[in-house]
Amino acid sequence: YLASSKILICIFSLKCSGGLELLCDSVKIHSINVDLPAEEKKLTMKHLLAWVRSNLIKERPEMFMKGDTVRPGVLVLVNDCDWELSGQLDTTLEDKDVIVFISTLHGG
Amino acid sequence: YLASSKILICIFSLKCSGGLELLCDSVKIHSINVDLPAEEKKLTMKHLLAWVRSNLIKERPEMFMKGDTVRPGVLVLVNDCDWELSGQLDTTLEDKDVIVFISTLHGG
Amino acid sequence: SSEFGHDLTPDMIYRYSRQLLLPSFGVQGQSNLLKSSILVIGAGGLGSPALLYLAACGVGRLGMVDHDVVELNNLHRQIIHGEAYIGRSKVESAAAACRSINSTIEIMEHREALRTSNALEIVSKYDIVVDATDNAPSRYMISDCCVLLGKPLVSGAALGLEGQLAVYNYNGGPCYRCLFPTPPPTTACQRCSDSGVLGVVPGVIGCLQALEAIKVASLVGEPLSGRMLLFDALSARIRIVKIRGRSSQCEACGENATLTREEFQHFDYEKFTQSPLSAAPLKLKLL
Amino acid sequence: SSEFGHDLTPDMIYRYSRQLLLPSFGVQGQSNLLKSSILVIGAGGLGSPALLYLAACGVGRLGMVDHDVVELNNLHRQIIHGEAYIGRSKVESAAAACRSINSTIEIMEHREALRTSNALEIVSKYDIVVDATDNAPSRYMISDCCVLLGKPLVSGAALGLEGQLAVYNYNGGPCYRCLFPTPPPTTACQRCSDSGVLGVVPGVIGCLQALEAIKVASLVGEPLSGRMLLFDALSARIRIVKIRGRSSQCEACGENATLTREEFQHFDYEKFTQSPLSAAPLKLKLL
Ligand SMILES: [Zn+2]
Ligand SMILES: [Zn+2]
Repeated sequence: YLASSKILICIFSLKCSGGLELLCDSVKIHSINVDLPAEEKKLTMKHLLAWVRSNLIKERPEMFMKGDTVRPGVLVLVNDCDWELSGQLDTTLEDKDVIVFISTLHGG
Repeated sequence: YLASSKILICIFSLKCSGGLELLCDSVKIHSINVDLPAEEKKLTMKHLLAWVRSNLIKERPEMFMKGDTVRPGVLVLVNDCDWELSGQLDTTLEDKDVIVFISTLHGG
Repeated sequence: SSEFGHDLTPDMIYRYSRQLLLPSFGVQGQSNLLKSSILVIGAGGLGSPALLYLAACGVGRLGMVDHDVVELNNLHRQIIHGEAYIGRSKVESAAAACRSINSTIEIMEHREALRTSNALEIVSKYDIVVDATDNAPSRYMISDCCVLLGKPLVSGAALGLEGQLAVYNYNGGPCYRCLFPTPPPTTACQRCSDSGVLGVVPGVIGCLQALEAIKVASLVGEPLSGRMLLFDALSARIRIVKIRGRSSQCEACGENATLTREEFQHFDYEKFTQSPLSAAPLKLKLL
Repeated sequence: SSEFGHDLTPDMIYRYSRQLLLPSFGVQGQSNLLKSSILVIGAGGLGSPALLYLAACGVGRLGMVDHDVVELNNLHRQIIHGEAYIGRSKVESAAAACRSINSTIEIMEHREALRTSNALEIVSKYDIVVDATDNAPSRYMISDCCVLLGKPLVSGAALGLEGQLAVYNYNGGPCYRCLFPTPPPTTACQRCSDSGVLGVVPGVIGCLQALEAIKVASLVGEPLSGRMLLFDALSARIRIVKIRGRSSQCEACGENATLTREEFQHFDYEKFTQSPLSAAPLKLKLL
């Protein structure tokens, strides 16, 4: 099985909220390599979020996460589809999958 | 080698110009199966255009083609890239490639 | 003139001729539009282009709600208002602009804030609602109101250099609460008056809101229901993504939803979202 | 007020405060915008929102060219014009609307058709050109003129329920002729006056043209150069695709290009495209 997966991450509308500075310079797609926990066969969204939390978030994790999932008001898209349609935290990921995090906007 | 390739075709802005009625009800992506000439190893844009001309165009082919290529004012995109960047008629196609034909608009 | 299969007068035929010529819109689309009524909530950055295009294209009855007055620092993006209206009601200003473009449609002015006490009465007068507000409690309140009254909701948002657009509560699709059952923490919420916005960004989203409202009203095309448009102005990137369907657990529209008109009128949306319905004063320190 | 590192007056700071607050735009972006000049060619469906947003956001000098007069059948999409201006110059009407929104910028009126005889002189007065015209010969003429003068060109088009957008001749990118060296056959060309257009479609594209012009003028973000945006209103789909770079064979901008100002002034764009610069009368048979 894969020891590491190349995942593409794209952050929309979360830039100004802080906490994701590494990814925050633009909404361009960032390519990251995520190491798989040794005992696991597949990379899931649960692993990816844990990985993002420990590797990318420098401060104020509450702007992005709550418990082991994303905070209210953040939508997660796996290959342009709402993760509610693919099993949320249990969604399994493959090489080159594109994950988008969007924070809902209220401005007008 | 493949005897037939599944190609996705999308037509933008050519609908009202006639000649492509089969594809013209909307810009949704249409899936077609293109048979490969028996002596060839790969499907190219040249084959695809010839196939479109004989299988899809019912009337006024001059609205879409000129000689063995597209008429002036039509852009061809292979997987969202201008075919000038991939070799025009010599571009080789693979299963699930998305081909977009766009006619330039002048209105305003 | 029923012998021609339509109710358009010669003046209307001339005014809307370019839309009538369109095979996929045509006389039927225009007739549907002229019989429809649309309410735009908020006459600001999103509401400006939405109202202008809805008035111009021939929506039969166009309503607008806003309690605000025009300020100089609105004008960089709220193109429906001119300098001459500074200090006057945004609805008065927007209505005058819409009438000057199209005097043949009915324009309804609601110069008041939309609140739980008046929302049901105002919204019930229209077929379609356009949410062009700028804060979280309004968005939940408007969505709940549309669910209670069965009205499709065209929801847009813009902040900074980004925008979002979706059609809710349409044809069995999700409502705003299906997507966002829990309000975000207040620290994650920003509005234009706090954080800034490039003027043309709500312009793009407001035009797209008008388009979606026109499609729903005229019964032409596929509205953006079950999908969401994400716009990034800086890099000129647009994504249209698939979102979840109606949630059976949704407290507003789900199978066991208990939301009633009575409850709605007493629900405290500001407390629910921990965020005020009206904007805080601006803190800008350049001088 | 150079001690603050900018030339903005307190009135400007208040008017543009929401743009100044934006970290990625800010004082520098606004200063660049205020020092820039933009010419919009065509005050019709695309030009209406483009002009309103460019005036509102604070472009220092905003020019407009059009020889046409306002007609009732323009008003469904040309939201800068009101009924009171029917029969009067589009430029006069558009300039009045822009001034009413922002009296602090310079507005230049060119009440004439853009032709090879006046294009070089008019275009040379501006930093950036927005092509908001509606016909093929104008598009080739404007592109060639921009190549000769080294001006970036923000080109938009809309017809029916579709729109297109690209930035040409910018930063080493392609010009319009690199993409379309040969004009299409005349049977394949249509314009709004012949084929119809849903009013809000040029609205969306015109807003996006304003946005791209603002990005080029303020030196903020990535303009849509070497890319093209394709918009389908009916299905709410948008594609942004990669197009070819500058062509070494291009007759206008290529390595061996021979285009000179002298030749340009005598080039017959109507003959080249076999298409007239002004619109044919409308044939609409609903009655
Ligand atoms: Zn719901
Ligand atoms: Zn060129």
